[in-house]
This record gives sequence, structure tokens and C-alpha cells, in this order.
Amino acid sequence: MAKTKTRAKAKVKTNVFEEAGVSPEAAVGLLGRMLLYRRFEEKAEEGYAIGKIGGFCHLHIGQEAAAEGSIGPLRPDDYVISAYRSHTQALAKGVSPSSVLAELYGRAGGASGGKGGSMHIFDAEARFMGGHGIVGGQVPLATGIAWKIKYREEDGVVVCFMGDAAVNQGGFHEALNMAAVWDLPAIYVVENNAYGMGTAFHRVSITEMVEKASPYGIPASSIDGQDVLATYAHFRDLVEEVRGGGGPRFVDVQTYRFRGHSMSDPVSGTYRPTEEVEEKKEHHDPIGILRDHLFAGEHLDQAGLEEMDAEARRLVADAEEFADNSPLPGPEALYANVWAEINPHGRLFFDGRGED
Amino acid sequence: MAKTKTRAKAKVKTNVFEEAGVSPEAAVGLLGRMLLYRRFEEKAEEGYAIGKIGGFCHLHIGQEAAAEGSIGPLRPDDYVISAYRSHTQALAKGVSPSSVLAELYGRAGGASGGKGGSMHIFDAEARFMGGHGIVGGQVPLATGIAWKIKYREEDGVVVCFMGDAAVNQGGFHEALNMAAVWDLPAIYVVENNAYGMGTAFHRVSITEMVEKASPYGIPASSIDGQDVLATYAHFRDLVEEVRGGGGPRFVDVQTYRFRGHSMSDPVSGTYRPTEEVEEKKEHHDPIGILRDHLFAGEHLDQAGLEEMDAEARRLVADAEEFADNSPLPGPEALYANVWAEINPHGRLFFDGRGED
Amino acid sequence: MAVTTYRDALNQALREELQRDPDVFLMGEEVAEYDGAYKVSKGLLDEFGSMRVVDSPISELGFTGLCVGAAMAGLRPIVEFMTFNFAFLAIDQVINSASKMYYMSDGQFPMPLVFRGPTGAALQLSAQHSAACETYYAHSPGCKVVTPATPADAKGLLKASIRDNDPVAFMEGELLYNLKGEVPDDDDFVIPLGVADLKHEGDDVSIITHGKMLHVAMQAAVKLEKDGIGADVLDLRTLRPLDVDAILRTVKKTNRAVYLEEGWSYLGVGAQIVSIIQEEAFDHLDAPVLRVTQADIPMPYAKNLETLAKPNADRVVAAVNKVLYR
Amino acid sequence: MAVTTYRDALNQALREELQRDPDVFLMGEEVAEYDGAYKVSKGLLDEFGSMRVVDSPISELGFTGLCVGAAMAGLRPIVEFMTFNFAFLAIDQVINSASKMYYMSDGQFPMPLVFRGPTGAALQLSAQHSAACETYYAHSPGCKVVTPATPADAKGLLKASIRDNDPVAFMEGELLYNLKGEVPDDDDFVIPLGVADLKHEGDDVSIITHGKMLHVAMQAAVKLEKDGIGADVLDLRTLRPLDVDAILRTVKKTNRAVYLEEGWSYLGVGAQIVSIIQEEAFDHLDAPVLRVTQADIPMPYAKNLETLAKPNADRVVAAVNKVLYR
Ligand SMILES: Cc1ncc(C[n+]2csc(CCOP(=O)(O)OP(=O)(O)O)c2C)c(N)n1
Ligand SMILES: Cc1ncc(C[n+]2csc(CCOP(=O)(O)OP(=O)(O)O)c2C)c(N)n1
Ligand SMILES: [Mg+2]
Ligand SMILES: [Mg+2]
Repeated sequence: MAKTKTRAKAKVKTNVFEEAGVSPEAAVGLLGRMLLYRRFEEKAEEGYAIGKIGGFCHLHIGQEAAAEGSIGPLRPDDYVISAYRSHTQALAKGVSPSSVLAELYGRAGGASGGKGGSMHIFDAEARFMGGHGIVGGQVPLATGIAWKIKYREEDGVVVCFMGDAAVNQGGFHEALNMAAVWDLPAIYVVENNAYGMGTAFHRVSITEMVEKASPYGIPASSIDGQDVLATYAHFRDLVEEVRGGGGPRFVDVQTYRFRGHSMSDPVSGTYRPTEEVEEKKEHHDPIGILRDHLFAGEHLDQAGLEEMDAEARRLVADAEEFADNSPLPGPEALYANVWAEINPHGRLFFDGRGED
Repeated sequence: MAKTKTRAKAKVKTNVFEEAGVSPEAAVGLLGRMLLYRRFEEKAEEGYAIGKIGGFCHLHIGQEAAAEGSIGPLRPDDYVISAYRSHTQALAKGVSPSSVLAELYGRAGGASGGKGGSMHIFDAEARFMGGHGIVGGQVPLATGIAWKIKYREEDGVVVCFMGDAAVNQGGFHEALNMAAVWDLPAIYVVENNAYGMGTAFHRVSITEMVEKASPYGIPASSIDGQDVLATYAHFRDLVEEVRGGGGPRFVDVQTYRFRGHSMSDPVSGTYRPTEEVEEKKEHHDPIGILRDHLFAGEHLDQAGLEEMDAEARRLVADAEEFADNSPLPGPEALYANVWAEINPHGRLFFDGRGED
Repeated sequence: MAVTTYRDALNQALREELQRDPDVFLMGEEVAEYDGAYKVSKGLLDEFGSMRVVDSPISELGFTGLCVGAAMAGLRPIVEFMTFNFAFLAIDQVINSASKMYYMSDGQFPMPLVFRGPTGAALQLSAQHSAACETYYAHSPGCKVVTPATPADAKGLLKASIRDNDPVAFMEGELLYNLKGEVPDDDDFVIPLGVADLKHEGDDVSIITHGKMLHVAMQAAVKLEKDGIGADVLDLRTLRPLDVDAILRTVKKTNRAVYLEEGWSYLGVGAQIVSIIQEEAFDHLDAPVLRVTQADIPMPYAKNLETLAKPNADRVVAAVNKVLYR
Repeated sequence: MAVTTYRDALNQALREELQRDPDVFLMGEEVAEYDGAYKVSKGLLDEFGSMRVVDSPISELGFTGLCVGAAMAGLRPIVEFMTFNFAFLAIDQVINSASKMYYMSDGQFPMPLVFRGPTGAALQLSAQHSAACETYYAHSPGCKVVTPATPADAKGLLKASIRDNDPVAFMEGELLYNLKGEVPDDDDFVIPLGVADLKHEGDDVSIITHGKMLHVAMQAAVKLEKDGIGADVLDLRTLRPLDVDAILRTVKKTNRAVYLEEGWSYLGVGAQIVSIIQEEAFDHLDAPVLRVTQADIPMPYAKNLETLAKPNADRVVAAVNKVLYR
């Protein structure tokens, strides 16, 4: 969150709040949420380093505005579904930091009882529908959730997140076509961080992201996903359109990943130079950008910021305490919830121990 | 092939040959080919009715111009690959009527030794690459054949046929994207007969066919596939562009199926009215249209036509004689060509009879 | 009791369950306006409308995933595959999403889904349309597998599958749709999953099978009777849950068994049944359990070759004679 | 002989075969610029260029089909799946196209293809990244299946698989990549498909396994030795072609067998091996063949649960004691 340069840049326009239709007070709220997401992911990073977290762990650091700006405008009864890079989106949809962190720690108190882990965070009550590990796999699921909304004649909306590489999965195309044909209330959001693992988007597509929904006749837009105000305003309008029966939408949210693809991958390398990452952190940090706007408009000062940051750290510390104290899932959990219905007749487990 | 009406219509423009850059003599040749295809499919129809042909049998009647116009401009060393509705395309690529009909009859002398049947006609020598039964399944294969052409630095072209419903398969999108990214010499041809089985295209797409390649940046075009001259001219140009290194192309060839989806399906029904089919046969028969042009320009008369038709029937009769006399595959064929390499060690067949 | 075809029995089950529960809907290719490729859903569009009987694009992966999502959100989808041979395109959503969702979410998202359609061969449809697909669905936990062989079983088991709260791969057969049999009209005729059916009794040997091969097994039992050999014919009906007790009961009675199935031998269903029998009834076996399967090849088109490739009653009789050391 | 990791052994095999045959190319996600998700293809892009070591989009179905088409046209593609767990999206092209093409075309189009990548579980990757996928490929004729457990086998068998003219599913393991072992440097070190390897000898029981479970079997054999029990440990190495002779040899020697595998039990590979043993060595068995497998559940994330779910040496020892009636 470098100051000088970016603050100078921000000075020129101080009416950003009116432009976005977001009050400075609300903007301070957005900043607080993003600080929480940042500190949460740093805690996950730490937890992975010291072995409290295992498996694959994909951080959202640098992409906080994409989550907050797109999920912020939703109602609690709206749905969100995502891929494996979804800690922050879960928090944004109302899953508690304790529940997410406990899941990363593989504890019984985790969102998925410790069975899902970082890639499979689920919270039915918060209508956070996962947490899916197969690239593109969640996209048809989102279409199905939207199908249910139409089927039941409800006025909800589903927001489906995916990465930029997911648009090259056939399932993405099949799912968007059906959403268009049946006019379903779904917003398909590409968190376009320009890379799929080590592959730059333009190495696997000769067109721009915003083109990807054109064969289905789905209205598409691109937005600077590092600017939480613009992103929030854009989604506030989209959600209204879709809730009003406007049919599906496709949004290219342009963002950037400040860390490696997963905790086991390098931040930079042959696929992207260190300088690029540094430049992005310096000038395109979603937290830095909003902070500078608030400073420029004198809606917040350094002291206020530090207080907010301290609060974010406090929330994460509470989550950590909860997660540390949450018990490991007991051995009885091993065979629990494989089947929603254990039929009275016949054998369901074939390993000779399942029904012990 | 109703005469009067259409002939009147045709009268107005007699320079169609110059327009298309196809000499009347060459056009007579195209007519002869299309007559062969028509008579061949009628023979298949008959063979199915009397039980000489089994399984699924999808006829191309009404779509002859799409095959002849698109394959006509190819070189023998170019490749064609298609779906399960491909008798006519095989003939157009140079597979002999005897070999195709014997395959339909399930005879040893068939293109695929009687093992493939109507849906799986293969001829490596003619570079007719099948005959594939999974909707959309051949499209990635075509991209791979084009990959080989680029890999070996050859100047060939691959033409890939698919139906209008195949564009809703994810594999179609994945395959076209890769062809675009790697700039491969492939022409993807939708034989757009407006229906996938009983489903009108516009019930499963809210956009036009020509839009379907837009996310990949592949140049796309639409053509009246009942007009063999226009189709031939269009493909002659496309093939030249692609052979010259122009990269992939996508073509919406608008045509119509005069028969049911397969021999086991009705010609018309709730999904399309009889009147529609009758109108198409009356005014959009590719053979009738070209015949009328030739008559109008006095390049052909009724007697000449009848002679050509007799010749087509003769060729089909020869094919029938060959197929009838071709032996059934012997029992030794059952286990032949499952494996290209029978390893000296270990068991490959597990039914207790394979290695008898 | 009324004599009904397998097709109409399925149609009745669909209609009754669509009537019974507004959350049930049917989606697939040609299921609505075309009445289904094999007319199983005849008339349902008119009765239930286009939100509940839905023609899909040819997007197997997509509409299967759509139905998984709809199930997450509380509906009870029925997916029709024109055949399970096309479901290879969708199997990622069946295995990675539907079959694992309930566990991954630790019980938050049950998956009350049915995937139904024909499995195995019809007549001369050749390699890409003739595979028996049971193995691909039975291997992974989280998905139940049902293979009805008669009209009554088709109706009773489909109703049970639709009411079940787990994903069910419900496997039919083109060659069964016209089969006639007695079917109870009763609206609540439900056959619980996990109960095998002893469809023929005899003391000398157990012929165990599932799906359309039941009818081949019955032919074999009749032939054997003429030779004075009595055969139990056990129709598993459901592969998961599996009625292991019924399998052990017949094997412990006859001490000899043959498993008959339509599909390929390597890791065909029979392999698992053999593995269970030899583990749980080892001392009761007087001979190895033999298996009769399709030829271990892709299905050829030519009628004469296809006939050679398919299992038949004579092969079953030969296997029975072998386990009887005759 | 040099001590090499499993990863480097694969890398050597790829390099040597890319050098040997200009028609061989490698395609998959991150195989080129990133050196492979698990660095198996390290350095190959620099040596062979971007037409022969090719980064693909995340389009499993598409690039698998692309490689099938390239094989039809005469090339010898190697497809890398980041794991076979992602190959469910591509399995239609593996089974319906690659495995049937040669037969459907009556021998006109051989399919010299290799599909390679890890199968089974690593550490805490949970349900969608941990499945052992052997069954899905071994069931259908037309596809060979290879599961090397050591660096030497990895190199020798990958070279053989690349030279083979049929599709080969070549299944590795994340947890094997760092494993060290002696590997012949010889450019023509090829291990023929279809030859199992007896990796430990003993007279009392046969532990038969494949893939990474070999190492669990070896641990069990050592533990058993301490109890005075001698175990044959037979590593099948290739599941199709299958070295049935070697299986029968060890079983006829010890009269007792346990099959150990990483995957699920229902129609796990062991089911087929059991079916073969009981059919072809019935009179030699002094006890049923027992199977040790993963818990019959999707793989959980929590470390303690994952540990409980995986097979281990103690479970193998327990099974051995059972077949020895101890
Ligand atoms: C079907 C499938 N293929 C490959 C992978 C391995 N993988 C996980 S994430 C990833 C890159 C995805 O990039 P992108 O869609 O841009 O999302 P991002 O990670 O940048 O958020 C890959 C290749 C997978 N999980 N699923
Ligand atoms: C993956 C798959 N799904 C379904 C089918 C069954 N099927 C065969 S052809 C067909 C309709 C295809 O229509 P279209 O692509 O327009 O081609 P046309 O038959 O009109 O030439 C369907 C649904 C199949 N063969 N493969
Ligand atoms: Mg990305
Ligand atoms: Mg069509």
C-alpha cells in the first residue's frame, strides 16, 4: 500500500464517491471489509507456512475489491458460488471468519466440518454454495441455482465467480447458453487476474474477455476490479437489472493476483516478471486506491485507518482463536454424510469397515 | 424436384455461372454428383426398409449441395471429418459408393469392414476421417488433424462438418478456441438444417449461427447451402485463404433435411409441419435449383438430365451389386483390430474367449 | 395389476412423481415436444408444462451440472440421457459434483437427483452407442445405481429413486422399452432400493445378473431345467445399495454361481460380486464363480458380429455346466 | 545406473523419446513455460520448442480430442493431465474416440497416444483432487493402463508406452515424484508392457498391488518378516496388458493373497484380480483373497480423517493375518 505516488494520482478527482453513488461513510465500510479480507488471507498464508493448513491454498490478496464490490450489493437470500479461490468471497457473503479459518485448519467447527478445506467452503445458511475445485465446474451449477429461482418464481440472483482460464472450459459455454435461452437471473463474473496459473490469458485467447459471452446474446461489460467504488456501483446496477427480470449478465472484472497461484507456486517467474507484480502492488492495490480516495477527500486519516486495520486484525485474531480451539473432526465423522439416505436394505459401503 | 414454379424463378438470372465462376460444364458435373448422392441415399432408404441396413441410419437427402459445394474444392490430400450423417460427404471425398453401401450392409468389403456401419464410415486413403457418433466429438479431432498439418509444415486443409445442434457442445468451443490460438488450417462447417432431431435451432440458441465463432476471433460466414454454385464458389475461396495460411474459418451452411432425423424418426410432426417440408422440397431442392439454372441457360435439357440420372442410378446399382456380393465379416474379424499392438507379454482380452 | 410396457411403466412413475412433488422436474434432450427419443416421457409436457418437462440443448455436461445446481438449491431434478453412452461427457458433474457434494459440504447439500436413460447395446448401433456403463457409476461412493429389468421393477424402482435423497444412476435399456409385464396401478407402488429379486428358483446353481440380461438368464434357466438342472436366477435390481444377503443366501444354497452381465468383463459388475462371494462365502463354493459377459471388444456394427459379441443363453448354460463340472 | 527421482526418470523418458521420434509431442496445461505443474517436463520447451512441448488452455476435452485427431493423422501425442481427476472432463474422447477408433475403422487408424498424469491422493487435496482413476480406464477394451511405482519403472514403462501403438493411460502419483531410486542411463532402457515385477519374496502370502501402494506393501512385508511371515510382493506395473501368469505363479506358491490398492473398493482393480485368481487358481486358495482399499468415501480434507481414509501397512498386515487365520 505505497502512499505518495498513488495519493497524488487520487487528488485530481475527489468526487469519486458521488460518481459511484457510494457515500464516504459507506466507502469507509468497504475499506474495513477489504482490510479484513487482506488480514484474513495473510493469516492463512501464515497458517500454511507453519503447517496448520495443508493441501492447496489459493489466496485472494490483491483481489479484495472484486469480491466486495460484486457481493456487497447482494441480499442475504441471493446466492454466490465460486471456484477454489474463494475465502474472501465466502467472508463477503457472510460466512464468519471463524468458520472459514477453522475449515482451512481442518477442524470440526469449519464451514464444511473440516471435510472440504480451502477449496470447498460451503455455507448453506449464508447461501454460499462453494468452493469448487474443477475449473469451470461451478458455472453450470450456477445456472441450475438460477433455474431454481425462476422455477420457484423468486426474485433472487446468483453471482457465479470464475477465473479467466475457466472460460476455455466447454461447460462455461454450455452453461451460459442455457442461462440465455431460459433467461435466468445469473451474473457470471470473471475475476480476470490475467493469468491462469502460469498462463497469460492472451496465450490461450486471441480475443478480449468481454467477447466470451457474445454467442449467447448475454450483455457483457468490463470493469476495473481494483476500484471497489466503480465495481460496487456497477454490480449494484446489474443486480437490480437482473432481479428485475433482465436475464443473465457477464462481467469481466479486471484484477490482479499479488501472490502465487497457490501457496505452492512462486509469486513471479518466467510467466510474469517481478517488476509487473511490484508495479501492480504499488499502483493497483484495491485497498491503497480506496484509502487514497478517502484520505484525499479527508473522510479518513492515518489514525483512523490504523484503527480500522487494528479492528480487522482483531477479528482475524478472534477467528484464529476459534479455529485453534475447534476440535479435529472425530473418527465418527469419517463415514458421516457420504449418503444423505442410508437405505434400510442393501449395502452402501464396500470397504469392510464403513458399516462397523 | 417440382418444375414449373422454380423454373420461372430461375429464368430471371442466367449469369449465375459467371457469378460463381463455375463453368456450365463444371456445373453439369456438380449436378451429376448430386444426383449420385440422392440416388445413393434413396438406395440406403430402401435397404433400411427391407432390413439390409440396421442400427441408426441418417440420410443426407436435401443436403447434397452442402456436401458437394464444400468438398468439391478440396484436393485429394486434404482431410474431411464429419458426424454420423456422412454417407454423402464420404462419396464427395472420394470414397466409392460400393465401399459406403457395403459398410451400411455390414459387409467385409465396407469402408470400415462392416464394423462401423452408417455412423462410422472411415477411409484413410481418401482421407475421410469418419463418421463419428458423439455429437460434437469430431470437432476437436479436426483441430488435431489441422495441428498435424501445421506440425509437419504441410499445406493441407481439414474440413470439419457438424450439425447445428453440435455448437452447443462444450467441445466445439474448446476446439475452435485452440484452432484460433494456434492459427490452424481448419474450416468448421455447420450443416445448418435448422433442427437438431426435433429441436429447432432457435429453441436452443437466442443468437444466429454465424455468431458462434465470435469469441475465438475466427472469421465466420453464412451461405445458402441449397445453392451448390454459391456454396462451391464460397468454399473455393475459403480453401484458398486457409491453404495460404489464413487460419481457421467458420461457415454456417444453411440447408434442410428432407427426411426424418434418422430412418426411425418421422419426417415431420409437432416439431416441423408437413407444409414446411413440402415447401422446402418444392423450392429449395439443391438438385432442382441447379437443374433449373442449367435448363434456363440451355446448358442441359430434359433428355440430358434423364441420361445423367440414369447414370447415377447405374452407379448405385453397381454399388448395390458389390455390396450384396461382399461377404459378411468372418468370425475371425470379431477380435481383429481391437489392438494395434498385441504385446508379447500379459493378457489383453478378459472374456475368456478373446485369445482362443 | 395391468399389463404394461416397460416404457409406460416408466412414464407412469414419472407422471405420478411429477404430480406428487412440485419440486420434481425432468430435463434432457427431446424429452418434451418430441415425447422423448424413446417416448418414455410421452404426454408429460402437456400435463406439466415447459418448466417441469424441459427440452435441453445437446449439452450433456451443462444440463447435468445445471441439475446438480438445482438440487443444491432444493429441487429434485431428473436428468434424461438419451443413452448413458453420451453421459461420458457429463460424468465429471456426476462424480466430482453430485457424488461428492454432500460429503464435501459435510451434509449441507443433499443431492436428490436421478440420472436416467438406457445403458448397453440395442441393435447394430455399433461402438459409440452400445456400451454398458454400470461400472463408471458404481465405482465411486455417493451415487446409487439401479438397473430394472421388468416393467414392474422399472416403475417401483424409479419412484423409489426419485424419492431417494442421493444421486441415483437409473439405467434402462432400449431393448426393454417394449417389454410387457404386470404392473400394479397403485400410486404408491414403490420398490425399496437394495432388495434383490429371486426371479427363478432351483437348487443346483445360482445365476446372478442385473438389468436386461435377466431375460437371458431366464432363457438359460429354462434350457437347464430341460437338462434337469435347477437354477436360482437372482436379479440384483440395484447395484448400490447391493443386496449382499440375497447373494450369499443363494450361493450358500447352491454352492455354485455364474454372474451374467451385458458389459465388458474387466471390472464389469461381476468382478465385484465375485470378490464379495469368495470373501463372504468362501467355504460354500464348490467351484469358482464364472462370468459371462460381452466380448472384450468395442461393439461391432455387422449383425453377425454383434450377435457373436453379445452374451446369450447358450454361453450361460456352458458356464453353468462348467461350474457343475459336467 | 544412477540414483534419480521418479520425476527426473519421467523427464528423461520424455526427452529421449522426443529426441528419438520427431512425431512425438507433449501437450497439456503448464507443461511448457511452467515446466509442468509438478516439473516433470522441466527444460523440454527449451530443447524442443513450442510445437513439441505445448501449453494448452484449460480445455481437457478439447486438447484430448485434438491429440486423438493428431494421432489419426499420424503423430504420436503425449497428453499430460495435471491429474486424472481432471480427466473426467475428457474421458469421452479417451473412451469413445481413442479406445474405439482402431476397431471402428477396422484397423485404418491406430492410436499411438499416451495420456499421463498423477492418479490418486496426495496430501489433503480433498474430494475433487484425490480419486484413484484406474478403474475408469481399465474397464474398456482399446486402452492400455500402466501404473509405475518406482523411478526405474517410470522411465522404462513410459518409453514403452510412448512407443506402443495403442492408447495408454499412464498413471503416476504426486507423492511419487520425489521418490529416489536407481535408474539405468541407457537410452534404450525399455520395460515391456505386461510384465509384473516380484519386488519382495516370501512363501507364506502374496501381497499383490500396483502404483504407489507398492511402497505400503513393502512396509507391510518388512513388518511381517519381523513376525516370521514371508510375503511375496507382486507389483503388477501394468493393469492392461495384465501379467496373469505372474499372479497365478505367486498365488500357487503361497496359496494366500491380499490385493492392496489406493482407490475405492467397489470395482476397484482388486475386484478383477480376485475374479481371475478364484477362477484360475481356485484349488490353490487356502483362504479367500482379501482386499485393502481406501475408505469407501470421497476423500476428506482434514489430515486426521485423510490418514484414516487411506490404506496403510497395518491394514495390510491385518488382512494378511486374516488370510493366514492367525
Ligand atoms: C478441470 C481442471 N483443470 C485443471 C485444474 C488445475 N488448476 C487449478 S486452478 C488452475 C488455473 C485457473 O486459472 P484461472 O481460471 O484464471 O483462476 P485463478 O486461479 O487465476 O483465480 C488450474 C490449471 C483444475 N483444478 N481443474
Ligand atoms: C453427445 C450426444 N448427445 C446426443 C446424441 C443423440 N443425437 C444424435 S444426432 C442428434 C441431433 C443432432 O442434430 P444436429 O447437430 O443439428 O445434426 P443433424 O442431425 O441435424 O445433421 C442427437 C441429439 C448423440 N449422438 N451424442
Ligand atoms: Mg486467473
Ligand atoms: Mg441439424
